[in-house]
Amino acid sequence: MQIILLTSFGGAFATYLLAKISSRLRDVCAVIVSGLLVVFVALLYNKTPAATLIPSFVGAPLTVRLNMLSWFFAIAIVVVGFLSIVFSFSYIKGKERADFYYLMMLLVNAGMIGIVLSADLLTFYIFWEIMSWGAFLLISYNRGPALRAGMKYIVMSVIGSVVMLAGILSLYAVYETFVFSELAGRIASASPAYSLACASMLCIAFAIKNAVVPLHTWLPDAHSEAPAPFSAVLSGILIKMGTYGLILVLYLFVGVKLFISPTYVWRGFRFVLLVLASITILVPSFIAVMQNDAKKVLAWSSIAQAGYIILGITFGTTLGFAAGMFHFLNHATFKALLFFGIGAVEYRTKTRDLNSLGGLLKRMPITFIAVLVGTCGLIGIPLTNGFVSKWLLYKTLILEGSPFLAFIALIGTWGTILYGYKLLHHVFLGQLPEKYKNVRKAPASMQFVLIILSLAVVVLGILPGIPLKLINTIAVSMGMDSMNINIFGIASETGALNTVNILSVLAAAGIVVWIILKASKKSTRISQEDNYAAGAAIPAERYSYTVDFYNPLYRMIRRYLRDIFDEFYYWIAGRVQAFSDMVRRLYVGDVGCYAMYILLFLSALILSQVWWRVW
Amino acid sequence: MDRNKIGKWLKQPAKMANKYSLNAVYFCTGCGIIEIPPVITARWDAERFGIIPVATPRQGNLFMITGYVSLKTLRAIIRTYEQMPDPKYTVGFGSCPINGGMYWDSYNTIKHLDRYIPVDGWIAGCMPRPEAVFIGVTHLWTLIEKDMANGYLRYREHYDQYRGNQEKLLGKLDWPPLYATGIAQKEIAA
Amino acid sequence: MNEGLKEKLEKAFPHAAITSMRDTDYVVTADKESVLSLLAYVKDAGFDHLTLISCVDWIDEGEFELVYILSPYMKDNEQISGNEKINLILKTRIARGNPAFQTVTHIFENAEPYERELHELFGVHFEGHKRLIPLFLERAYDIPPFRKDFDTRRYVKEVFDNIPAIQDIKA
Amino acid sequence: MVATVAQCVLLPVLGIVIGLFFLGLYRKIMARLHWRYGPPLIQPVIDILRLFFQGGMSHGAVFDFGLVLSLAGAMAIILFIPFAQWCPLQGSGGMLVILYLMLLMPLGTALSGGEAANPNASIGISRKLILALGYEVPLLLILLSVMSYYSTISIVDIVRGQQASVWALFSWPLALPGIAYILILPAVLGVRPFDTTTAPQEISSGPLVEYGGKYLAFEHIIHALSLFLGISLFVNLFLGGAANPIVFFVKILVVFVACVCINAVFPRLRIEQAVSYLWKWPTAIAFLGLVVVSLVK
Amino acid sequence: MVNPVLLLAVPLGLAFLTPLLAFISDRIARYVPVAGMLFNCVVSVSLIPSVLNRPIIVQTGGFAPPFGINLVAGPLGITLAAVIALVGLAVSVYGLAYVKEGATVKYHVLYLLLLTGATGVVLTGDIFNLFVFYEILCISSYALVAYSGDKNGVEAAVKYLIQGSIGSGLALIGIAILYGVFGTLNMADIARNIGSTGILNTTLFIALAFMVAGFGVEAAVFPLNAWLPDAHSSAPAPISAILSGIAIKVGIYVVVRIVFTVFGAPSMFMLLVVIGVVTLLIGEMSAFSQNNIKRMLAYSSVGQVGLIVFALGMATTGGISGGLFQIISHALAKSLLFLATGYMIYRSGSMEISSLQGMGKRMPLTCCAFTIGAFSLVGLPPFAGFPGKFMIVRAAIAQQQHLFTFLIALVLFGTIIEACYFFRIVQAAYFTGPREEPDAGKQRREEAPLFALAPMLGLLVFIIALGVYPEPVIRLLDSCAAELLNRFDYIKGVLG
Repeated sequence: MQIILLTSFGGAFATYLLAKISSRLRDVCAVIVSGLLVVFVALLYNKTPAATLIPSFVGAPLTVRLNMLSWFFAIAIVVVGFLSIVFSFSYIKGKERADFYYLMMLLVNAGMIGIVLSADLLTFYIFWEIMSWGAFLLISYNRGPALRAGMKYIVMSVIGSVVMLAGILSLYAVYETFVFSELAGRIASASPAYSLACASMLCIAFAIKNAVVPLHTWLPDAHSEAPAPFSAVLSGILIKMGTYGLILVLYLFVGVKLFISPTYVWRGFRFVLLVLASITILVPSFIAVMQNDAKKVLAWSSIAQAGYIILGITFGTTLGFAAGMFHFLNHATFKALLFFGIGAVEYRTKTRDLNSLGGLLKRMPITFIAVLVGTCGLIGIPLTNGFVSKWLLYKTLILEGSPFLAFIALIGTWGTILYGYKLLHHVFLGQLPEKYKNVRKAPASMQFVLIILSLAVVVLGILPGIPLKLINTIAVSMGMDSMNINIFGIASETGALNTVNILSVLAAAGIVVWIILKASKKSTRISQEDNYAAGAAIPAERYSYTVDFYNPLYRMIRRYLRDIFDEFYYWIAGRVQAFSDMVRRLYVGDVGCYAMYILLFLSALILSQVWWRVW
Repeated sequence: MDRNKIGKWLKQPAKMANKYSLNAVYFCTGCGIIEIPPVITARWDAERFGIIPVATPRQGNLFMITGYVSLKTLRAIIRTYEQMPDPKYTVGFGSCPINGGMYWDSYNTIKHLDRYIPVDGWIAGCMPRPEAVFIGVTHLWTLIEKDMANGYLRYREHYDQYRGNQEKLLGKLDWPPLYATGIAQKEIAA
Repeated sequence: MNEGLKEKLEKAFPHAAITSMRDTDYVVTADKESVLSLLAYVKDAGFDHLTLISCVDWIDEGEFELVYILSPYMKDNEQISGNEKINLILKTRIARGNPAFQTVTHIFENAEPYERELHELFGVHFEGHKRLIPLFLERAYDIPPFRKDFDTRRYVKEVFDNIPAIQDIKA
Repeated sequence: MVATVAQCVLLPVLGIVIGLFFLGLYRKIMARLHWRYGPPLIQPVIDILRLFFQGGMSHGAVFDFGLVLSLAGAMAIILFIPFAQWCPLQGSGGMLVILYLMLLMPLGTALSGGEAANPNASIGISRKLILALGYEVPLLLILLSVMSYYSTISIVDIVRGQQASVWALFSWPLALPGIAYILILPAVLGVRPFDTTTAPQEISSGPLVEYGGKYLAFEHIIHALSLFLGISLFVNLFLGGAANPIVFFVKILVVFVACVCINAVFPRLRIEQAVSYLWKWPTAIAFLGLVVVSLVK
Repeated sequence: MVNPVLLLAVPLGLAFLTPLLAFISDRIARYVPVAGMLFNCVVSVSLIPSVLNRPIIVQTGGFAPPFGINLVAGPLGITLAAVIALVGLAVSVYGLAYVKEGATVKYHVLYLLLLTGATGVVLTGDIFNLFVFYEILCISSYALVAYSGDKNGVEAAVKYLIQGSIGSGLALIGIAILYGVFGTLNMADIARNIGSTGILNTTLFIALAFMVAGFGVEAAVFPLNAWLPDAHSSAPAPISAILSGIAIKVGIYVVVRIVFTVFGAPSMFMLLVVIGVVTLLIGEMSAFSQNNIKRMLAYSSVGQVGLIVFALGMATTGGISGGLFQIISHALAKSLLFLATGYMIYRSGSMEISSLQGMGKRMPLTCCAFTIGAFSLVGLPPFAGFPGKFMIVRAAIAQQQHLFTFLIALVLFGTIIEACYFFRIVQAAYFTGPREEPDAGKQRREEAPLFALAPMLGLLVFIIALGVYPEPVIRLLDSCAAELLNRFDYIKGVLG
């Protein structure tokens, strides 16, 4: 267990030192480190070792342990980390300060692994902080607007960690212990108001990291300004640390039974979380539809998809929990896939603006296939993994009697379709503009990563049994009733899911149609110039419709898309700045009045004792 | 109208299908387009003959050149004709496409349309009435029946002559030639 | 046209002959030099819309006649009372040899396409015109087609008739 | 097992045949309403036959793949929606799979339309997706109210529930969603007032602008199938399905003719008008229906 | 077992030896402070184990405690002496390279005097002796602030002088009152006479008020710290490092010693807590919108002082050990920051933050030291600041009182603001400025000289060590807290 932490942290610093010698060595070392991590985590499949890192750090031991839940998260972290390192070989080759970049990538990865492995709140907090400021340095890596994004991120994450510290210590004040196993289930024994206060403090910190709607404003800037490999890790995994924390609080500390039971306190808490999650699904999806920058679209979509996960987890039933966890895995795969795809496009065409790209399908076919599979996963087309997790979510929402949440989530899916297709259409379909005529294919290392992730999306979609069995064991260990899972889906009386039927039906229909298409008269292949333009020749520069793609819709819902939270936070920052300027004017600068301050203080002290007997 | 003779359908489905489902490209060239709406709408319903106006040349196989063809319109006509899929038929309306009609001495209108694109049928009349259009259409059916409406094959076969005439008149055309010029297209589509 | 404008015009431009065709159209024939000043004068006298510039080819007199047709945008603007629309037709003669005239686009911007058309079809060159490029015609013509000495039949025989019909090589 | 395989093969063919018959009927009824004689009923079959012999022009692999995807999706859905008493794949997924498989059709056309690199196609696709979002809001409310009323997600249970008691359209709580569904049926089918996506006059038939020969034939088949699917879904959900195929065929025929007659007389709506109509009355009624159903539960 | 007096005697002797050595060659004079501090370090660290259970009492001049002047080397005293010696050593090594032009000999004399004053204050048990060493400390720091000789340096020194002298005047009055009432100057004796009732009659309270206000000036609590921003920002880098690293801590020690041991008035603790929070907020807020880097670091010192006073005011073992740990970590981190900015300003030419752009490329090691120092001040885990802040917050929340939760919320708000402006500097150093082409190789890296880098890296190692494994230091600080809290043991220990 300690080997994992040792290799991750040690590896990061080793890579940095080796980088001083030669960049080849740095890449090799980075790959070895991340590869080793994948192997180590895979080896610890369902073993549950525990160990203590430091016997007593400020009066409490730092301990780590591994159980099914943390293994599930750890494997996702390590795999996406490995892929992002492989992806960033060619992405970072030309850039400046590359060895700093690799150090930070491995450090953030190590921080996340530490979070997942930690067995008590103190270690959890320490690794959480390391991850936060590591991410800060990486977000502000490309200069210019990234600085503002980094600043916004670090302010909100510092607020989050401060609130979490207060929460942890208020828990410690009552229970005298940080260790999860001792805290499990006992959080309610204190007065309900106090336990609600502690739980909500922790949940606020996790909500900031998970970009739940009122606290989401840092995410769109951070994702679109961070370098592509890191924004894939950022949106695929780093957001899910908030989810891991939420699971800890809701399922471990509060305990599933209490969380679901209609006690007045916890029902209100759960209702608030559900409402916030559904708003997180709805509003960002439609803001994403209106974005013109590829990465901003993906950033807003990450917020929306994180909303699905929270909705699933806070719903509390086994299906809901399974939906949330499975959607975490799916989102990690297809969102990382989309970010890598867009990163490859950005690497080749040096631009992210959707309106100036187009027709890259002919020049970068593999990237197109990857982004297509990623978008299908995002939307939830039947043969991809997104569909299975959404199916689970909607089934439990409908059958447990809350159709309105299901309605909002489904409308969120339709928002996903709109911006998913917009992403695909603007970048890959349509006319290939003049300046991208000779764009080369994505380099080999990028394509390797894209292929692996698209395979993951499709295989998980067709055989959802593998992860679901894992999640079922976790759910049982959390104290929820199990569901009967076969390799192809859920077999249960109230509506089963069987992906092999869907696969075989679609495959058969597809083959039949393909045969008819090919059997009938051969069709001539024509280029993009030979196109219908009412008899005129195709205009050379721009013959495609990308600007204001959903303009009719935008005119109708523009009023609801204003990001009021962002403006509100900027207003507060302005107030604090003004107040601190006013405070600074206290030091007027001439000695006379400074001396006056001292004597005033003295007289106030004496008078308060003489007149009012204060002390 | 031998539309409901099952025997003929079975023997030569392609020819029968071509006859009874003509999609007309809704492309107005000259003064004749004002004649097309009455042909299509309620009084003289073209749909009973299986003729529907379609918006793009890709979907159509009947190309009605209604009225005189000016130099500018010829460029568009050639391009539209080349964009139509293969078994395609052209019908010239009125006298102007035949030999220039009353614009015989105008510097700006084409005199003989069939020197630039192949034309399968002509309908006389300085803008023929809808009944004349239907007579033309039935006549086209017989041409298709007798395999005489092979304008598209002639276009493929003598493409370099057609292309030569077009470029002699319009100067350099700004789209690539449809068929590779230089080698005469001997094989005729099966 | 109310009599006041007619007197004013005669006072301002003594050597311009003003006759009235119908009670709504007035023809002013003036020489080349005074056209610009007359147009300016008439414009702020209420005729603020240049409807058309056309050209007549007096081949036997060896001159082109440029015709500027003006009318007020609004029927009842203050300078020109009276209920119907009044048109003012300004005629001037330029030599036919190498016809040139100064542009009026700085007075009426909408004159630009009219002058391009005249340049293309009659060959009249307008100095000061920003972009005298061809407007309609596809092919280039040695003699501008609208001129009377342009023989259309000869042109048709020369251009259209020598385009060979499609021979069937097989036969 | 053999029965299901047979059903799996026959149902799509049956669907296509009925769909084409509907297309022919659609054009005949429109003609008769326009006081025209109208084409023979088998005109769509002739069109498709002629188009198959035409070959057509393709813009590349994705152009073909998009078409194949949407037709495969359409054919796959038929197996999930019960036709009378035959529903081969009722066990794997129920209503949610139908809902998500319905995404395949627009996605396939959007892919091939996008690859056709023509702005008309892109405008058509953006209109199609906006219109889909428009009618999806009330449709989801309706489906959710039906599902939560019968508290199941498998469509066969819904049909069985209706056959046991009264048809859903006339049962008290589900009348509201039924009415809402009727209001949005033309939008779901893409019939006249809501066919802004393939408006020949404005955007030269939208995504179909580059569909030549056999691609247009596939498009006709897809349109036919989507007509059949939309109506059979409505019949199954609200008119209680049917025990034997003939009764089922009569039901969908009646619904189709009613729908076409009402909508043949409307001019084409602009996309904003269509979506604002869909989000006003039908959504209000459907929302009320859902509230009523959740109160009743 | 070395006699603690040496801790004072050796630096004092060396201070006056340097002018003589200067005659031989002034280059040797530079190494004298280093030797002095090294000796102090070794002695104080060796004394720590023996002091843990029983403080060492040293009678000067053979008189028993209540009469003669004696040194009380308790665990608190020795640890602070060790910290002073350590920071002093680092800054003196830094001084080797930094102090080149001007009257270098005078600088070294005053520097040694300052450190002797500080060590003396920490170790003495006699109240008047405490005042004497306090005066030595203040006067040498006035002179050193004016050392750079430019206009605002002298002006700041004069301001510091005026306020400092007012403060020491008030403190002297307080001591005189005490002497007048009890007739003795020994702290333990006075404490015994005051008794442990805690209710003070008015004269005693007035004495306490005078002394708190007097010594508060040096401790830079809110109303009294107007001198600090000018003094620290215009003093040369090593001097401002020493001032904010040690001088303020000594001031706080004196106030705390008076309130806790001499008077033992529990009601004053609430005053300390409130003043601490107010100082923190004022300090952080005024640092927030600064763009002169040294002024910003000065204001952040004010903020950190507020945090320490707040922690010590809580008067629970957890709180006080947290406060002391924060003293150590702040001393290390803030002096590291001042040393780093010293050379950054020297290279970039101006104190504006905007001028620090692209420093990451030109001075990688210094900037890295600066970043780690900043992170530890903000309190991020692997560095020394985190255990300190953690203990303080834990102690505050453990009080389970609504007032304290509100106060801790304000403190955390202060740390958020602190994080903002520190991260802004880090961003400016690394991610702005000219974008150099990757293959430009090692061009114009004007790294700070070796003598400057060595102390910085030394402090760095200490910060990281404290951050990762703070356990031994925390045990030591618990015993110091115990010494402060139970006044009776102190009296018994000294008077026997």
